[in-house]
Amino acid sequence: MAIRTHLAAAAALAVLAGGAQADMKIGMITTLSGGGASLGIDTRDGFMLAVEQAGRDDVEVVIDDDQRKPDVAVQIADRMIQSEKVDVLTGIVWSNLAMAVVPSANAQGLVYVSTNAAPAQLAGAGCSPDYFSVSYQNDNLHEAAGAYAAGAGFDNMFIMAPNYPAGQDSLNGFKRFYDGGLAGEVYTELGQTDYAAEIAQIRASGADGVFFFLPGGMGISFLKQYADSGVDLPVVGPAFSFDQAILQAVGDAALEVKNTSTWSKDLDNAANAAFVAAFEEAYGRLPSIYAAQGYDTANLLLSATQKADVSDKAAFRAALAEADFDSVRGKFSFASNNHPVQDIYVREVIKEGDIYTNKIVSTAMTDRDNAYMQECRM
Amino acid sequence: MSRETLFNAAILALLVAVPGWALAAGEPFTITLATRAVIFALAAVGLNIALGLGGLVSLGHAVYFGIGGYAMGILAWHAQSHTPLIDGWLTLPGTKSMPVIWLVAIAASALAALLIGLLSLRTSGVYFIMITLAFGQMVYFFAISWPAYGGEDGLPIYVRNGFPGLNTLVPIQFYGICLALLCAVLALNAALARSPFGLALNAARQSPQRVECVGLDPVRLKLVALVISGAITGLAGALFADLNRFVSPVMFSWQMSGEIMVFIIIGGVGRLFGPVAGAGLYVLLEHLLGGVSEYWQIFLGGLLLIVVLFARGGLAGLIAGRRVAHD
Amino acid sequence: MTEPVLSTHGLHKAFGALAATQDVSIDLRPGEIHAVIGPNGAGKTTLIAQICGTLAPDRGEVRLLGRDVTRLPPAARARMGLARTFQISALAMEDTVLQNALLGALGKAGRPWQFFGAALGRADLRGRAEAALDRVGLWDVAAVRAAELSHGQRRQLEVAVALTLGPRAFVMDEPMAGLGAEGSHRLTALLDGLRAEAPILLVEHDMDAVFALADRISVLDGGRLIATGSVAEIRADKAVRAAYLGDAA
Amino acid sequence: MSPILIAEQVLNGLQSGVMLFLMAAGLTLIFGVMGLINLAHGSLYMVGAFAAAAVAAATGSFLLALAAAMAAAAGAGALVELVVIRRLYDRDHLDQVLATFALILIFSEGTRWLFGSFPLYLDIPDWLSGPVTLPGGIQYPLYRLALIGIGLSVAAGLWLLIAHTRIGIRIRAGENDREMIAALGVDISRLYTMIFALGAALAGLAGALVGSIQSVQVGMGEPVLILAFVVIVIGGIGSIRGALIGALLVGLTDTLGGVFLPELFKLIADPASATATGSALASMSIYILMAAVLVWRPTGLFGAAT
Repeated sequence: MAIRTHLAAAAALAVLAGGAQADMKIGMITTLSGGGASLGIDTRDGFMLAVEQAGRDDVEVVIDDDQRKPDVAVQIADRMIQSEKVDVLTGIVWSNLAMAVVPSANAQGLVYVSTNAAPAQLAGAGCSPDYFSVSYQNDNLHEAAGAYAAGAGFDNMFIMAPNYPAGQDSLNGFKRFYDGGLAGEVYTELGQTDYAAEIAQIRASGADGVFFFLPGGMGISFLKQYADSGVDLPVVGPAFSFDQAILQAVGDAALEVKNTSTWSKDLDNAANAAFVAAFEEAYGRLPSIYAAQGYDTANLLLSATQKADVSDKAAFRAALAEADFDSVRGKFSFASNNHPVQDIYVREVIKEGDIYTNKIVSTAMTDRDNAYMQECRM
Repeated sequence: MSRETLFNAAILALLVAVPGWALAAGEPFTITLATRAVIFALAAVGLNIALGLGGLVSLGHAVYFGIGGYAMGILAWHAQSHTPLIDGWLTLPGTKSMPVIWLVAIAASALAALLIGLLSLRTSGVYFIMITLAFGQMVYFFAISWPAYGGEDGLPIYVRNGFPGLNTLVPIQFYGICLALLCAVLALNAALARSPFGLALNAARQSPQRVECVGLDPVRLKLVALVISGAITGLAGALFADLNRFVSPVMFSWQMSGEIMVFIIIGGVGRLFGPVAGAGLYVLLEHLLGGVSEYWQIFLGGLLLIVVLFARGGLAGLIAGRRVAHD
Repeated sequence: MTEPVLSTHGLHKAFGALAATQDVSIDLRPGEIHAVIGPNGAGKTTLIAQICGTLAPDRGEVRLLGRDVTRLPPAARARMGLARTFQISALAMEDTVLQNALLGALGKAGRPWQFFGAALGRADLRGRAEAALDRVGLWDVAAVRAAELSHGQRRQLEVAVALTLGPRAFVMDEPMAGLGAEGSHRLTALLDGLRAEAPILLVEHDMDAVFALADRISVLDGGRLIATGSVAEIRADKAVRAAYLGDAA
Repeated sequence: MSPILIAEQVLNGLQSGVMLFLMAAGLTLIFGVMGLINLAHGSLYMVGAFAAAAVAAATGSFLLALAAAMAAAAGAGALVELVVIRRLYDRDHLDQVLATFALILIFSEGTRWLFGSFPLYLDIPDWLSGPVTLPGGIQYPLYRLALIGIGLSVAAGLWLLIAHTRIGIRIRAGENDREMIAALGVDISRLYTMIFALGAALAGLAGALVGSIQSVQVGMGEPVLILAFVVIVIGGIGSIRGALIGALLVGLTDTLGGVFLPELFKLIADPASATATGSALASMSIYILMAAVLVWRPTGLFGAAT
């Protein structure tokens, strides 16, 4: 039976052992079609860039498209585990897909290394020695936004997120480090495209600033409408709405907005400079945070194979936990629940020539771990 | 034996043979794929009772599919987290037992079908289509924003639920359970179509005024059909959740409703095995075309158009020929 | 005089400014065929719809077997014994002749909530259906689909379905429409024999059939009942001749 | 809550209502005249938005972009009508649902294939940007006022078209009796293509107008399509007047429900759970409205009784 493994781009990049058994077989499940495909494509491209650079012929990557559907992701995971006998799974962009795949993959004895999604359940009560997040814990960027808002002297913020678990986590994360008053706290509908009503509330609320978490098209819609509304309160949000791909669709409306991120293309370290240059060279576009996280994930996995054989699970897990690789984020280590300890920055949206992008303006949090380590017993 | 009987027998034989072939060929994942097809088929057989027999073009069957899924998810989640399902004057625990979960799934989706049917059957034709679609969307939004059971993130169930005497974690045994249920429901469907109820429902689809004039209430007949149909699709939802060990609001999405309907059309409307053939073909296409192109849904769309415009009987119509009168 | 089986009293129905039925009182007595005639647009179809319950009158009442049924839905009236045939055949076209007749028998039995066991295997239903088919002369086409029947055969099947109900009154909407001379003749003979079973309210355009069958005739014009009487009386009625027969003759 | 805020929210509801009307009017017209249920109407909305974004990027002119949106959507509509839809007029609703569902798949993936998976950029022109001050001191975006104006003008235009022009007479005749209109010597298939293209153009216009303040991306049409269905069910299928009233009702209910329900819940629960519950209920409010209308009038506010 033909099995859709190597999509064209992946096949070109994947370093396949010529007939020989690969030492490590990685299964990547990510979103390559439908809405949100841009995030998965960046994840894949960043990941494969690192694999290619390593030039290792003992590592094989199989990639498949989850179409952003949880049931499809589960089905792919089952296939990769049962038929293709992968050693490690990675690549999922969305929290709901991660919740569908990760616990059962861990239960079947596989290591899962997250390139992006890191929901609270998997950091707290549902944590596992077989689960690592290379990106962050989902709340981190919101916490940093809260810390930034508190530090910048805001004391009457209007905060807003879609009404779904990640949205609720977002506002809670923000409030964890923001101690000022709230002019308003609003949950919007997931997938909502018109924010006139919320903007009117913001205008009437007497707030001194706005925090919002609206990933994807929702953020584009909000920013365009907000810019046109004449409300000119300062805005802060997590990096998701200011990603390289999304910014071009928002345009001027995003300029000067502050956003929090664990990574930025102008982050000053050698690994990052090399990564940004190589990514532009290979793909002809600027990398996004998803590409950077994919790149780091691949390098972490590659570093672990230098120290331990993937078949020796305990040793391999220990090797992963050491995080002995050159992260494009500079310093990087794992907290006790296998989530990163890292700095989180405040960026500002700028225009470089015709391209909208971000530059770092300050550091919001230093050596931030996460709020769920106490709940994690493993 | 008529051609349709042969067609049905061939499909059944194929379904029974798949796991043996998969094990022999060293493609164990094919069993999981076949399980997916069988569960989709079950959902579609459910819809086919409303659609094929009752003429009810319900574009909201994902509601029942999702309710079945959440019946499994909620019961199993309470069982795995050792929290009571209801904790008041009566304390009810969750459960990991498939038969109990199925019963709850059937009852809950039947109840939902009854409520939606009472409202939507006040109308007919194109209103009915739009209203079922709209109610589906309502439930979808509710599921996303209702925080108690994971909202959009859904509910992961770490270990597949159990069935007395079987090890459901072994793919082939779970497949067997699903196939047995599909056969049972197909038998039920066949019995219904021939029964006095089926006769009356069939007539209500073709000529509601005729049914009224013999003293029967066509709306009530259709309502009962919708309830049976919803219950079966709900059962399929519970199995689907168990296959994935996960439920999420995606099961409620309107695309899901559309897909369930597509299974029937590709296979053949009102034909006993039409939905089975359609679901099988769909899963196969998804698997094969998905490997050829990221844009495989264009091909699916094209195929669907061709079937609707030029091959109205679907697969069953092509292979088994035009339908002949019963008896 | 015996109590009428079916009657209307001051029925009134308007669609906007157009009064389709104005103050119509009509009755159907045991053993008779009562024909309702009138030019196109006279309100015959609207009247039948109100009698059978698919249309609610603005004023007035419908009585069946001495009971006020004005607010009852069509199915309830059918269960009380009102059997209707349609102007445009409303059969289940994909089903066989026998299945159509079985549906009537099932309606008469009043128990459609049987989900198991083949309907065709139910001796009681089948006997009733087959007797009705036999009566109208469709016994030999029982296994044919309704869609494949000739126009005249469909009319006969409509009557057969009505017969399975064991009705107390028939309401027939233009059963002769579209039939050739021979078909008309056959159906006329069939209806003639039915009146002993239950009276027939017959809405019909075919004057030959009406004059051959009717015991009494009512004439509708512009939504009003302009005359009721025996065949001879109606033939002689000046108003009727002016309004209707004059044009038709 | 201040009167100014309430007035502003009513304007917002009105604005989202008139944009819904542009979608619903085409759908209801197509159903009323041709008896066709068209799930792919949302795709035409998307086509309009993408055409506008492409033309705006190439020329920088917003008006050209709007013209292109209507032309592209009308063109796509006419093409689809000629190739697929006209085979469906005599089919049952099931076939129509499936064929147009197939069209959604083809349109969506085809657009993604042409334009990629990234959202496109489309912005409002400078001369319509920024807020204006209305009587009473309400600050309101000029562009949204323009949307209300355009929507109401289209409604008036449609009314004129149907009530007072030759083509309107044909449309009304077609609604009543296909055979009669054919007997009048009107080329019925050309009339149908024109009506379908008109409905498509309205959807395309809505897509471009709304796309300018939202995100132009694949799949943007379907949520609007489902809302438009709710509008039509409430207003009554085939009635332009019903579509207008229904659209305004849905727009207002959706907007005001989203604002006031959480506030209402704050009276009885703590703020955090009140916002979550209120928002959850608000997202269901228009469907509850629809159910209420159905119980009261099964064929909608202005639908013909059956």
